[in-house]
Amino acid sequence: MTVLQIVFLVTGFVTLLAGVMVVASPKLVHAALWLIVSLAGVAVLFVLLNANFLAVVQVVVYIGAIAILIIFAVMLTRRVMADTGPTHNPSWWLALISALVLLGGLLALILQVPAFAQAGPTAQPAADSGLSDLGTALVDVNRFLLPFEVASVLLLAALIGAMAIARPADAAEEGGE
Amino acid sequence: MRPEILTLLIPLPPLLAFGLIVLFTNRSNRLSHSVAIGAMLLSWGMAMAVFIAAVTAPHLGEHPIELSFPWLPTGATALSIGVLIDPLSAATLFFVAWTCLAIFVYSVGYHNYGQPREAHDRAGLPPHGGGLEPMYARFFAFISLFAFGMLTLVVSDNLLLLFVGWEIMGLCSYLLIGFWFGKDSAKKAMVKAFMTTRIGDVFMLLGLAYLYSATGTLNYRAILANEEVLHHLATTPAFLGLSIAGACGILLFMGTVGKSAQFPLHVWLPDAMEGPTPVSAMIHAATMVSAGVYLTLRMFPLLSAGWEEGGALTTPMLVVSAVGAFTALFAATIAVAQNDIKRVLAYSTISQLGYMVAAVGIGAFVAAAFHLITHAFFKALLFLGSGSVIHGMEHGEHETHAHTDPQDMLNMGGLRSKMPATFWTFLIGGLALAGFPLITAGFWSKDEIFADAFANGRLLVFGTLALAALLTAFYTMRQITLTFLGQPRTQAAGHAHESKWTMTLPLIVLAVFAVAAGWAGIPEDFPLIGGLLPNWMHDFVGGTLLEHPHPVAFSPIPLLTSIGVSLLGLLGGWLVYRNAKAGAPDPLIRALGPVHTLLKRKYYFDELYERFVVAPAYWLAETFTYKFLDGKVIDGVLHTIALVAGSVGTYLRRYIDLPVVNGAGDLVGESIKRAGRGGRVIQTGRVQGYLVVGVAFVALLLSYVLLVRP
Amino acid sequence: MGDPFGLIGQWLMDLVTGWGMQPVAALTLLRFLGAAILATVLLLVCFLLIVAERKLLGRFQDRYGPNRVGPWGVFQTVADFVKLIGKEIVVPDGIDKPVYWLAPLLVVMSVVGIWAVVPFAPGFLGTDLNVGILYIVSVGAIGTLGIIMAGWSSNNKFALLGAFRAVAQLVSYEIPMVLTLLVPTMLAGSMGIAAIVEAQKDMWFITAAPLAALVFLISSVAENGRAPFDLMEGESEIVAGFNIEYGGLAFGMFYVGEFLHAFTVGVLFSTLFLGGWQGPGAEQFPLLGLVYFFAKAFVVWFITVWIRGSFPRVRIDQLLSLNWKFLTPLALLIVSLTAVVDKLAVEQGWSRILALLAANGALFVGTMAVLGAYGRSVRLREERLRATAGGLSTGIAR
Amino acid sequence: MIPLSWYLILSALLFCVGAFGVLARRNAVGILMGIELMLNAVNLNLVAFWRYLTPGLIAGQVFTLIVFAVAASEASVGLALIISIYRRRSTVVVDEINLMKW
Repeated sequence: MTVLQIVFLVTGFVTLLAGVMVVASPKLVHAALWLIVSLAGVAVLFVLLNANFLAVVQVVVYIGAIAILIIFAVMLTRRVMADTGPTHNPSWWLALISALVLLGGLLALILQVPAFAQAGPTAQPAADSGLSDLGTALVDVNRFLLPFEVASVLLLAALIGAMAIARPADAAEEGGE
Repeated sequence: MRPEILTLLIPLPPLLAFGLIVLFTNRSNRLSHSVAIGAMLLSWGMAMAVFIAAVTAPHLGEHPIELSFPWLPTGATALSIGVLIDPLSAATLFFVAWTCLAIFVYSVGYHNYGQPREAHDRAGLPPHGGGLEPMYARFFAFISLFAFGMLTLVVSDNLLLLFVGWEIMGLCSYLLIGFWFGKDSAKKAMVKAFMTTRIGDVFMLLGLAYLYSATGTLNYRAILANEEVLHHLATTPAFLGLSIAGACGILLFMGTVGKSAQFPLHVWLPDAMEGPTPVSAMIHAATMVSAGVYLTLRMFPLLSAGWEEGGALTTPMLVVSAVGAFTALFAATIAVAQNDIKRVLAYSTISQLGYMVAAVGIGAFVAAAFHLITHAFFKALLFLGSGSVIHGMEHGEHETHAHTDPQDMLNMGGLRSKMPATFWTFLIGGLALAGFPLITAGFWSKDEIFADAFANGRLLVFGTLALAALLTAFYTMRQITLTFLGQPRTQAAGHAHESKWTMTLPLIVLAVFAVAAGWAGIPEDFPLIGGLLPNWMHDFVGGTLLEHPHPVAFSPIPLLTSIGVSLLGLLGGWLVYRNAKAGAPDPLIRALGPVHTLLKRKYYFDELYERFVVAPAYWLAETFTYKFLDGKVIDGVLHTIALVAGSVGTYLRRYIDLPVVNGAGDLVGESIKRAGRGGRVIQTGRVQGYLVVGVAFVALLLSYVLLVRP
Repeated sequence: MGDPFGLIGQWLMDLVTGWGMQPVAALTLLRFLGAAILATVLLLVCFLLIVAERKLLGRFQDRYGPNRVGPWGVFQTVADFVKLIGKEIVVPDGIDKPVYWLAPLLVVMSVVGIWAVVPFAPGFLGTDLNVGILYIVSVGAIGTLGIIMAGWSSNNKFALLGAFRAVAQLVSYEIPMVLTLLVPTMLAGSMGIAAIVEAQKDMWFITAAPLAALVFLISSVAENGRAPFDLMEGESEIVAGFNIEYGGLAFGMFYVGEFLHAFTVGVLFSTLFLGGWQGPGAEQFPLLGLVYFFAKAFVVWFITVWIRGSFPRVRIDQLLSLNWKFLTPLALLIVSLTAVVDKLAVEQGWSRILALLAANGALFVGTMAVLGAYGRSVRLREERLRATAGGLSTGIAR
Repeated sequence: MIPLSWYLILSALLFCVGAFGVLARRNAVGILMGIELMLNAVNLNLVAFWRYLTPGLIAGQVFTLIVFAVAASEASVGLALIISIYRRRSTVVVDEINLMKW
């Protein structure tokens, strides 16, 4: 039981708890806040995995953008502050069962593979946790330039599409503004 | 650029202009005429370049500028289109380009560009004096297309493309003669022209087909510049004792008869005067009628196949010369008795074309080409001049509000002082037409024909043509005298005034050519001035033929004849009409009596055709074809067929379609519908429901993979 | 007197290990200790900042500012602090308790967290993250979160409005800020703050990228949410915005957070564009570096205060269109331009700086031209409108 | 050191929690949150595999970045859809959005 393991267990527990709260909490805004906690936990796990860059990006993208967006959406799509009505659909137990079965399958799968039980990483990553390598890899024609560009195009499309969808009908008619 | 490419490009600008005007710029008059004239200018420039290239090229006749590529693959061979510039087409191209350009420019002024449009002018009617033509842009579109047709015809290297241009011009003449379709006479005239020329065209097409079947090609050089082909054609008998060459020649010549209004298909040309005057000039001087003669000249080797100079004429040549000579005299006589300034010119055109055709017929190839060119220039000049006169008269009417026929020469007179530019240019043109000795182009070309006819001893033709020349000079002088000399016979004439520069400038240009064109063909052995200038016409155009024709020896008789007849005619015309009074009848009426009436009614040809051609045609169409053939026979057959088919159909439907086919179809559809209604309960429309099913399935799959089949 | 901070750290380390603690734990302990000291110092600095700002604003607005408590009123803030502590904390009804209490903490935390990567002097900084720039951005995002939480949990429409405005503003202005942050990154070739400061040994980045510096300043003032961008707490419009329902020390935290953030803006600007602690003799005497550092930071902070004192508040639409229609495109242009020029200017040193400067100048001229044209068109349209309106009114009058 | 399987188990748990959220939440935004959770679990997996099995290849991190991009697009478009649905039908409860039903 080293320090790192303790840290991992604590973080993992918090993350998981937060996740459960996300899907379970009756108040949607709280769910969103719990989501943020869970995301932060994942970021910490990234740090534990020597992926500082990803960790920070996780915080920027998820907490800084997506979570805020979600909270915004939560606030915009209601007339009254308080949530009303049930938060889960009547057939939630079915969902629970199937999720549990899925979990069982996954766990069985994971535990079957012996290579996954290895104690620690085979090799130490580069000093800057492969940040420079990542940067070059993303713009290297022979490696990940295409996926990178595709992702950027996807983002642009999503941007425009979101605008087009969310603009009110009347505004769409009179051409924006 | 290589001249053949340039040649290929010559006809295109007017076509583009046509498209542009029709599709885009027809709203703006300025733009439209700019486009049209600009395009024509472009073609003119290219034509001149090609012309110079052609003149400077050595032995053009043997090595013409040509470019050809396959167009329609027809089985093994292919109908190819291409361009050919040999001396004949070069010369033709020269005058066509010039006259067309002049006419384009002239039209701007003629249609009163710049004047406001009169309120009561309606499209389809000639504008009342001074108003802007309502269909200005359309006019330019039409004449652009017309120029395209003519240029195509000239530069083409085979009969097929020639025929294409030929028919385009047919269409355009139809459209343009009927340009003022509001006038009933114009409507009639357009149909008449179209129908009449169509008769000729049908024969021509037959000729084309026959020639193609006989030779397997329509290319000029392949047929006409090819000894053995010509020999084969000339020797193989076809029918009625004609050789193939003869048959084709005559058939193609029928096309000429239609196009350049030879007897008996001349009737459409005078009526064609219903169109605007630039159109008259276009059709009757520059392009269409010339096209007819051009075709005959082209086909000269075919017509004269198996004929050596000085020998006996071949059958087609006989036909051609006879028709030409007769037409020349016949039309001249009619022209004498006409009062409409443009009709006189129209008949004179017919007779001049007769000259050319006759010349070709007697084998005077060069002379015919020469006269074709000079005539194009001075006749265009005369027409434009008459247009200017009419224009002036209309202005006069407009000012005086007098209602006189602006085209009737008896209403004119004394315009010399009113419109000097028009007068002098018209005078030059008139003298050229009358063949005024030495200075005018017409003299040289006519003299050439006379000399040729005399030298080869075609005395009948010679005499006829001389008589025609006398009449020509007479009615020309009559026209000039009635129009310009003396005192104004009506107020309108009194208040006529000179036309704009856009109209006079082309007149002047053409006048220059009307004089200068003659100098290109002065015979070497002409007394005094002979040989000062090389007989370019003979050397150059003569080069077209396989064996160059020899210039005929000089003899005084034809020279004196032509001088004599022209001077005599001019003098006569002046003496008879020098003091014609206002309102007084034509002096000739007293002199000739019933003959004059006969002439004035054009030998009753129109009535003749009306009775014996048009009426039967109508009967055939109306009573026989429509009422009997179509209405009774064909419809009857069709109705019976329809009845049978209908009954069969009903039977099939009732006993096969409804029970069997529909039954099966309904069975399938109904069962599917039922199944759907039964199964739709699982489609809850809840995405999550579907997701649950999916996830559950994945989970089951996983558990199977892991537990059951490890 | 070489490296005092290093010496202190070493001494502490020895001391703690001397007590028989294994080094890992000791290091962790020291880290916590350092963080605590840093935070405390900063929060204390705020006293000075607040009073200084108030006096400055007073001067800008031609009045005295606080001048009662203590000499020249320097203890004014202390008095306010005492009062804030003493106040009863009124908890409004129907609030969302945990969120409500979490919000101020998050706000202050986000501001203080930024300082973890700021190098005060050579070898004296919290931690040298290799992604320091992104770290700053992400921590700033947490501040946004705190504001929206505060606004939502207070169960008050003004607070919610303020929160909405705040989020709209902050999220928008993050974009040009992040984009301009890329410029020093590119110039230094690293995302580590320390590396960036090191790269400015010869020449400050503001000379190579003045436009980027300008855009960064504007957008970070907006991020800070002070005049002229203080819409999230437009007193005259939505009373006090997101923190309307907060009182006592909770409000004090927002207050401190704002002022500290203002100073943090100065610090960041001086670190990224003014060479941080760089200066003559800073390597030899780190204390000197500390002095340089704070001097530069204060200058920039003074400028921000100056801006605050000078400009009126903008409208929300002006605010957003300024960002989306002007700053963001400009920032994009700057980034791409800098990238291209920096690639093209192969040899380092002056020529590179000059090339970048020239590029910036060209871009500046272009931008000004575009702006001028736009302004002209707008003026024309307004004139036309006025003219038509005038015609209309006269027509009505007639 | 931490065994790889810990990470995998954690991510599996997180994934299933998210899946449950997606399947059971009535509110569309809640479903979106569930999707985010699942994506995070995937990311965790990817990074863990990179760190443990193929530290040399950077592919794991690249994939994670791409997943970030996808998640951002998905969130923005999804929320836009939710908002426009709310505008039209003034509800974001997926059970009531059943126009696809027969």
